[in-house]
Amino acid sequence: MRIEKVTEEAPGVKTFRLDFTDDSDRERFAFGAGQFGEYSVFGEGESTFCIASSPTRKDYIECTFREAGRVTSALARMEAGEVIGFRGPYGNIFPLEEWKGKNLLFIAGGIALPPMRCVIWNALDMRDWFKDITILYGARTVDDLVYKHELDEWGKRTDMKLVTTVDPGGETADWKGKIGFVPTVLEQMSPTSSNTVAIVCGPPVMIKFTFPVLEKFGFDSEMIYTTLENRMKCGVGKCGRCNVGSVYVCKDGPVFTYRQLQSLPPEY
Amino acid sequence: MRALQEKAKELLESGKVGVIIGYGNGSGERVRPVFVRNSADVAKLVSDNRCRLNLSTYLFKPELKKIGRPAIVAAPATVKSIIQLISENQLKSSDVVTLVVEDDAVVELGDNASLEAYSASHPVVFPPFARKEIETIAGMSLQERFKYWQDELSRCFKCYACRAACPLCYCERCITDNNRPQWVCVPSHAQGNFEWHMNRAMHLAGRCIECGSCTIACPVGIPIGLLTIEASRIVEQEFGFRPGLRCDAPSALSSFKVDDKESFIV
Amino acid sequence: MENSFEPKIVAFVCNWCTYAGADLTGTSRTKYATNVRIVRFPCTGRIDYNLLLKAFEQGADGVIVSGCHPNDCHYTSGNFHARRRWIVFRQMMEYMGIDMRRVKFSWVSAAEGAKWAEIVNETVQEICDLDPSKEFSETAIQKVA
Amino acid sequence: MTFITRDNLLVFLRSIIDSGKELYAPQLRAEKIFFLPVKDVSSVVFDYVQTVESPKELLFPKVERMLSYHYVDGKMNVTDCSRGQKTADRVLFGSRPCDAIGLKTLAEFFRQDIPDTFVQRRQDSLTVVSMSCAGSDENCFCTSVGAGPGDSTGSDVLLTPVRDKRYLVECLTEKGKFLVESEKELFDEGEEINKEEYLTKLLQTFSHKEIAGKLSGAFNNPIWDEASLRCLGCGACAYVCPVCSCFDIQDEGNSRKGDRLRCWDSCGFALFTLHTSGHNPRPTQSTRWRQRVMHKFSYMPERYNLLGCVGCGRCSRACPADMNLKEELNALDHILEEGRQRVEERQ
Repeated sequence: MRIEKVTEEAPGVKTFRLDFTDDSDRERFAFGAGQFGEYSVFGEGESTFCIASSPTRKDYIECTFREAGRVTSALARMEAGEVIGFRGPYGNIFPLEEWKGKNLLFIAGGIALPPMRCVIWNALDMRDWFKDITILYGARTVDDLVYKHELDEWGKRTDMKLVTTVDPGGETADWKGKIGFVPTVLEQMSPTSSNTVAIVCGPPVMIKFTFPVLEKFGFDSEMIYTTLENRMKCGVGKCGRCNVGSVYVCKDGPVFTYRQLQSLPPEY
Repeated sequence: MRALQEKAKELLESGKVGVIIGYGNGSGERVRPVFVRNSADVAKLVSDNRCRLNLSTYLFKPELKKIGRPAIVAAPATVKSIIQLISENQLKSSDVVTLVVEDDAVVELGDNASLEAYSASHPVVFPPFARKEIETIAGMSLQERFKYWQDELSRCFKCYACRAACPLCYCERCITDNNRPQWVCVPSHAQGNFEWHMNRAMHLAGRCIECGSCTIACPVGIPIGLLTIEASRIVEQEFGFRPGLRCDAPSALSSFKVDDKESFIV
Repeated sequence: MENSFEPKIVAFVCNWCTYAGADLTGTSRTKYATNVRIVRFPCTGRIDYNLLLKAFEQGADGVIVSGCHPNDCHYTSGNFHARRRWIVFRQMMEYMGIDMRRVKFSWVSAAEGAKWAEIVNETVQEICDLDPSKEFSETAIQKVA
Repeated sequence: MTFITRDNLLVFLRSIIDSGKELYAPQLRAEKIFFLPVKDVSSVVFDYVQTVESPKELLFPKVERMLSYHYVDGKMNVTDCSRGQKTADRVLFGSRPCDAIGLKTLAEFFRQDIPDTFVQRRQDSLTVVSMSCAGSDENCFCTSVGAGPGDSTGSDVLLTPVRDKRYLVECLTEKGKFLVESEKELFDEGEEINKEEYLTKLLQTFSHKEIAGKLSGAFNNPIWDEASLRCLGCGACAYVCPVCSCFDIQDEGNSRKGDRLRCWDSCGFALFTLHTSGHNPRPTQSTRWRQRVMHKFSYMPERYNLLGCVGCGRCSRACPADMNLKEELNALDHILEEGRQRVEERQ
């Protein structure tokens, strides 16, 4: 796929907009919110990211990554017009159909907004399917917040509510959002659990402390969704490293309900 | 054997150590590492000529470090590796109780001096196969050696048992596990294997105490110990340096002499 | 056919002496073989032996490693450390059956432009006599069975 | 019943090579037995319990080129190596019944969901001529994992040594028949015999079905910590295992030309599941050892109805720290059984 546009989201975090080099691939390609792909730089290897754009926006896909390892560093050096490899889409999807008529509460931390952005835009593009849409997004510092332009846009919209927060010490002088860890801010928001689906994504430690808060407010574990990211190589359930118990994150996930996670060993 | 078990019991009961790293009976005729934490279990400890795997590699295992101060049942090579580890600042002689068994008496080597004295009086003897192989390889031409090693290394599937068994491979992240840059190709094709074994030898040059653990550990029977033994032989011949003898010895490849021989440099 | 073989030679050199020396060769308009590709390092102490392996694996027929003369190192002792490693590395390579005539180690100072040209010419000639590097080419060291 | 003599068997093997097929058989190397390509049938070894490595390389080589790429004239050309290439016809001789089951399990695993054409293609062109076991050692436990020393599953032809260097021949598949028919005159018909009499007697020490049931509740059992204390964290067990199939994908080359390779990997390595962030879902050797046992005896049966172990005992022989799987499973069985009984008593 060809890189159409590169957006610098935060220090070390970039978003690529990718277009197919082959027209027939573009025609054929379809995916659902929550799925991921294997992006590759020839000579460096493959890396796994969620597709960060909404399936309702055709003709391109977007992915957001943090420069961390060998492949992501190589990707970060690339510019618009260059070509990268892509396999996918793999994995399961968020069941938006099932959520019709419900409130949606998105809770994301740091670099985990991209996998959720896909489903957020998907929901916003089908706004009439859902009732209230709330997003709680936190990062370590103001700098680390990704999609700043979209956060502004979401903040201005009247048909949804956006709460942003940064960890204590990560604020700047003109920061207008909240200060505090995501689970703490969530508790202050005292979310209603009635007719509400919570979608949680973030670093393992955030997830660990967020689930109990949601349970405290009466969320049923069936109504809490998350997307897991384990190390993967093949994406098709063969290479053997992403499994959590007998479940493969790459083909049975990455989307799981908290209920499902409770029945799995804590190896994620 | 009795003496060892009694000593182990005494050490555990006095609270001097938390775990005895020793040998016990294993599958069939084999011995295996055992970790005795309770004085009731000292009967598990055995000591005989099957006890060859150098147990000092376990001194760095996090799960064992948690249990408490270890005592280790040591063969001559084990003592040498402990000295080498001390010289590389990875260990202090007080961190571990080193037990050597001689004529069914157990001696505790508690300080640098006693470790060094023991090491000096107990040279490591290569098993016969190694001596034979060393001679064979020495008699080969360059092409024959190339073929020999390509052939031997072709069996390598990079399980890294050699690295795991080596007491001196203690890096938290091995060069082969780094991919920026990828110095060592990951796959176990000829090129990747050559790179891995060359790096292993170079990293152990002047450090290998010739315990043979890597060769014993190798599941496919590659005499990989010969590579590190050769590297150490070169270091000894060129720089007069033998590892595993002195606790305050400098590291051969991070020191130098102004008059090191350089006949090959124009 | 022998005449058509143009060996690829990679030179790993230190910034302070040999690179400056090679520069001098150029500025003094000395002609020498064009088979060499120079890679500049801060010091010979930085020239990892793995770089030599990689050079051969990527198709080099010969390698030159060169830096400041003993006692002239910009960082006092980088070349002494490098020398110890080379001593071991050379013999290990030979132990594993690699012909070390393909690797030339030298000390070339910033003033020795002529020596640099001489070393390059000499190396090219010697490598030509050895034929293309076989040990590391894909036929001998197969990548995939 | 069909029989063949040792002498004729060697002629038979010779004819396989002569017909242009690649023959792999147990041979001696570095004082150990390996499956190696046969040049001269006289080097084939008949007296062995088990080879060091399993024959899985015949289906799933330690390094496999998945694709090649080459950038020419402003265009990236990618060659998908899973398509179009013909694999040589191969015959594996002297595999044990457990090996044949291992090959079958491996192939079935790779057939799940998106079939793996690399493995599929190799399996299609492989004929397996196995040899029943007249001997065993302390590491063998095929009878505890639902197989046995004369099990014919996965083999195309199964030979069983009877007396006087003669072998009972069982042709089990079309591939096997085809191979035997081609040299019919080497085989002879003989009296009915009881094959069981010629097989090694291996006591069943546990039941894999029961273990699978018990393991589901054993995740937090301290036995994993205890058993893995001497584990050195190498990959020897996984690499000699006939069923272990985890792999890594690596690019080699530069941005213009190179290969994407698939190579063996092992769940025993700390880096296997390490995230780039530094988080590791399986941070200790005990969690990795647990994954190994759980994967083979609980996850695979649950997920694919395949057992991840054939009881060949190779992992135990290869382990530098003498971790003996048979012994560990017996201990596990015992401890879990005790735990279960305690729970029942309390109720």
